[in-house]
Amino acid sequence: MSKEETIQQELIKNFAFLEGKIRIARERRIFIDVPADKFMEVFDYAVKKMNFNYLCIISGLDEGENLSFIYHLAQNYSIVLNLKITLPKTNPVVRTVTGYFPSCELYERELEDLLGAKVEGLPKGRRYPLPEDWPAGQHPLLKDWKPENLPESNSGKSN
Amino acid sequence: MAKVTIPIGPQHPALKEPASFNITLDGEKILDMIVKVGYNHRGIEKACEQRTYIQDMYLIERICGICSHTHSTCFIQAVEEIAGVQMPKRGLYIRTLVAELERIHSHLLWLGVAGHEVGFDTLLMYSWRDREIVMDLLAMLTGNRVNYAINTIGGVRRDITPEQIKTTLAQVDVLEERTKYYIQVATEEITLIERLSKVGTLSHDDAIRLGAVGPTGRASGADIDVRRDDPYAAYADLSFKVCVDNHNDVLGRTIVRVSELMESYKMIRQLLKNIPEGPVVVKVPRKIPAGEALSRYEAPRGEDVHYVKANGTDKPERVRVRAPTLANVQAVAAMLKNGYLADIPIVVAAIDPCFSCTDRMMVSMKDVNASKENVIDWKTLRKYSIDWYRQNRGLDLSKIKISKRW
Amino acid sequence: MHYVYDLFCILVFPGLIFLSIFGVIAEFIDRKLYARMQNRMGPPWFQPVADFIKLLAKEELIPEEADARMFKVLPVFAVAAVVTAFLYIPLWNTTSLYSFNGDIIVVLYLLTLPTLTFFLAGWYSTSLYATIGAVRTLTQLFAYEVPLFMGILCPAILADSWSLEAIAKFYSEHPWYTLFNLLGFVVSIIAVQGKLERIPFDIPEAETEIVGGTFTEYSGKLLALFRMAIDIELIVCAALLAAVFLPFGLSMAPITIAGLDIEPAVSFLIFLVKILAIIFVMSLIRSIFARLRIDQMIDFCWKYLAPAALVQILISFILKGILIR
Amino acid sequence: MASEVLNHVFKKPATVNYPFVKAVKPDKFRGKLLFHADKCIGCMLCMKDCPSNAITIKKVGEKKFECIIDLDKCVYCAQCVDTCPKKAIEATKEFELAQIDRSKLKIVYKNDNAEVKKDTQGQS
Repeated sequence: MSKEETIQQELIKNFAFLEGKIRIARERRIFIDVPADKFMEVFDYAVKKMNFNYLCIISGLDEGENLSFIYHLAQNYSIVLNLKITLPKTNPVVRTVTGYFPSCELYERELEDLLGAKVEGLPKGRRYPLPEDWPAGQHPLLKDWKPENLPESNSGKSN
Repeated sequence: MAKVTIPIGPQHPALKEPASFNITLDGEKILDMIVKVGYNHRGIEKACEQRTYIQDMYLIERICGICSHTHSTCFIQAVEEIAGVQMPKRGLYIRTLVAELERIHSHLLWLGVAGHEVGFDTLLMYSWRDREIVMDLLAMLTGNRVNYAINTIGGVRRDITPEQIKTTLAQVDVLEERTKYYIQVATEEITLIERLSKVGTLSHDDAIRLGAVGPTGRASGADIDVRRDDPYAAYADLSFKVCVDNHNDVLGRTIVRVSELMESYKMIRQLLKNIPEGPVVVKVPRKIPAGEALSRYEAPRGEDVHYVKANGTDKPERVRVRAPTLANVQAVAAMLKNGYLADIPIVVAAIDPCFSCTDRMMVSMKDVNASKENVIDWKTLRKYSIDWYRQNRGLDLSKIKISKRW
Repeated sequence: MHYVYDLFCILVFPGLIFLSIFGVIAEFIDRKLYARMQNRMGPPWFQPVADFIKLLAKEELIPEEADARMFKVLPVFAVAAVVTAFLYIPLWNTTSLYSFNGDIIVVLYLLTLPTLTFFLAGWYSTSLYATIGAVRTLTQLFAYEVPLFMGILCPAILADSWSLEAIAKFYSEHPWYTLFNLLGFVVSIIAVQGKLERIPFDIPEAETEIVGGTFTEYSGKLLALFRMAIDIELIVCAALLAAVFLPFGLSMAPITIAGLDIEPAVSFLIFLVKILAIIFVMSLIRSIFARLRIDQMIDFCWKYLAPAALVQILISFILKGILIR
Repeated sequence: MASEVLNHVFKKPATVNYPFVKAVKPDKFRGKLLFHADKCIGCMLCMKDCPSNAITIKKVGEKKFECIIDLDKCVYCAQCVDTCPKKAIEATKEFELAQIDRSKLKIVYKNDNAEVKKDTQGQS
């Protein structure tokens, strides 16, 4: 049994609801669809018990009705576990993972700025990557967003 | 001297790209700092969604000027994985060859920049002069000095000839000789070591906790390297050492980078010796089947990550880019704690920052924001300067003829 | 006629005009050498002049909050101080233009003046970078000034005089005694790098840290004057070192060609060569070191430079007891 | 360091004195694009693939096409050269393309060989 399959077995053993949701795309790449409400449990287990000690990135996707967030976790810098959660666009709220990885603050701010997600527990701070005077409610990475949506008054001058 | 807050950036001689460090100083000591990034947001991720894969290739190559091959390879690897392409071996070897040459050019560039930041311009001039050798090699192999455009989906665009292999090997010998000298400089020059040693310390634990990647992490004893841990292209066929150092400071980062240069020379020799015959590219249809892939790549600055999602058309559904600097920039604040004002340039430079990579996009939104008055054309500019000199210096320069070409 | 001669000396030769021209040449040589050491081409011969003329043509901006009068007067002060200092240095024979007992101290203090004007310039600019540069200038002054004074005064101890003329005369009579001052020479040449704010001691104007340092807010003619002051200071420092530490060749036997005594001219040429040699050494120092941090600089000056200067003083005192009784 | 530095004082500088001495361009260099109107079949693939929309192919008659290349938009990737099935576009080694007047960067290759020649000469 390969390493990837061992990881798959271990996750299914602990989280029965993941049965059939784990896909081994290739060597060192595991994709998992995690139910949003169970996400923190799986994440916590993967980080603390299975030594997935490095977060590559958090990707945000606009999938029409829903927003998806993918947490790309790496074990020993090698095997990457891609945990995907899907949330309705009306209420895209996730918990911050800055408690596990302090460095992911900027990735989470990006989710907030570019996709309009709400990250609970993220400390107040400067926006990233959009300028401070960017109009509220404008999230450029949403599929239906177009540059014309910007109000004309926005000078584009960042502070 | 009372507490003062000084801005380093967004425009500053020490920064080659816009980023801002607001630093509160007590005399020369740093009390506090606020890092601001995001000045260079260019909208590349959004733009990628509206272009075809072939167009994206060149767009993504331009995320960064120095590690252009990095980004384009990383993106193309993801696309190829989704498309399920059986890659030709020779193509992969050439890709890896260019990647290693790029690493050499990037590290030599960094060495020069580091020298300049501590006022050691001689090192800058020497290492940039030697960098010309590798730039010429890259130009010979790919056509151009930067933005090599050697990659294409399914392989590489240009093959290499036996003569080129010979020239490359000869030039690599020259570079190796020079690099030995730089190792000597980095470990023996007194003033340089004074400025680099015990500066910008990042402990091993902090490096792991803050997720430092590349030479920044390796200089703090983190034994990480995508080339070995998650091999791509031809790296699985190569034998090389991952250079780890335990100095935890800027000196360590320098040593890691110069020793990596030596490893790169070794790798290039292996690549050129074992390069297989055969085609360099396979044909890939314009439409990529639906799917997703995460691609990782060891850029000269650390781990570069691209996530691509395809939806079955000739345009990607989503492209996500994380340049190494974004992972490293957060460690800068930890490095500068209790440091000196004079150390800021070198500590910032030591992560080899590339803020344009990091920020990826600014909305040049239909040029909406650049109103017409901001653009001064040549005639207006000339008229302005003539008027200025007439008013302020009493000189009439309007009679001066300018070259006909203009 | 006496006044006309004085005026000629102060304004034309070897005063202001000669110094400005020679300063420009020295800057060119320094830049060219620095470039060639770095395997670059370096500037063409007219580059420093072109830079100077360009600066003269540029718009002057004075910060709103700066004290405009001080801001304008300081560059003139700096130039005046260095030009004055040069008049006391013996050039073509052992007699200088104006000499009195104790002039070596006056020259050293005149050379401190430009540093003080740099400090004031930075301080009155009220810009953050300029202020930090100003504070660094002053901090640095305390570090290198003492070793520099001690180093340069050592030959005076051996010569038993506080007048540059007498020192020069003494050493040209006993050229071998200069060897005893070698340590002092090394100390002084390193300390002078600090005075001239050159690498490794260019901390007050470290561009990668504090942009332009003390001169951040200066532009146009005022900056041109400061640049001129620095160029002239380079020559004056080199000339002072040459006069004190390398005084041979000053009083040779008269050389006559066609009945004319050209000995002063030959001596003067030798003196210029000595100045250029010292500039060469300074360029070399500039190209082989990295810039130190201000705390390291002070450490270095007080831990190594000052004790070395003290040792030199000790040597001078002992030798004086043995040799000159 | 000192010996290295002193050695260089007597060495020839490494600088290439650019406007007077020109560096040799490699064979694979991708410079200004050249359009051969006689070869074009009007498939418009180059237009489609161009990352910066710098190429416009216009139909001017039966199987006759002319091409407008915006050199200020072009990123010199030469993808069009690879894409073109008939090799109607060629990358030259010309790289000194800076102009003060933006309109001069727009190059029109008319479908008439004589004019093509005149046009390219006028621009270089």
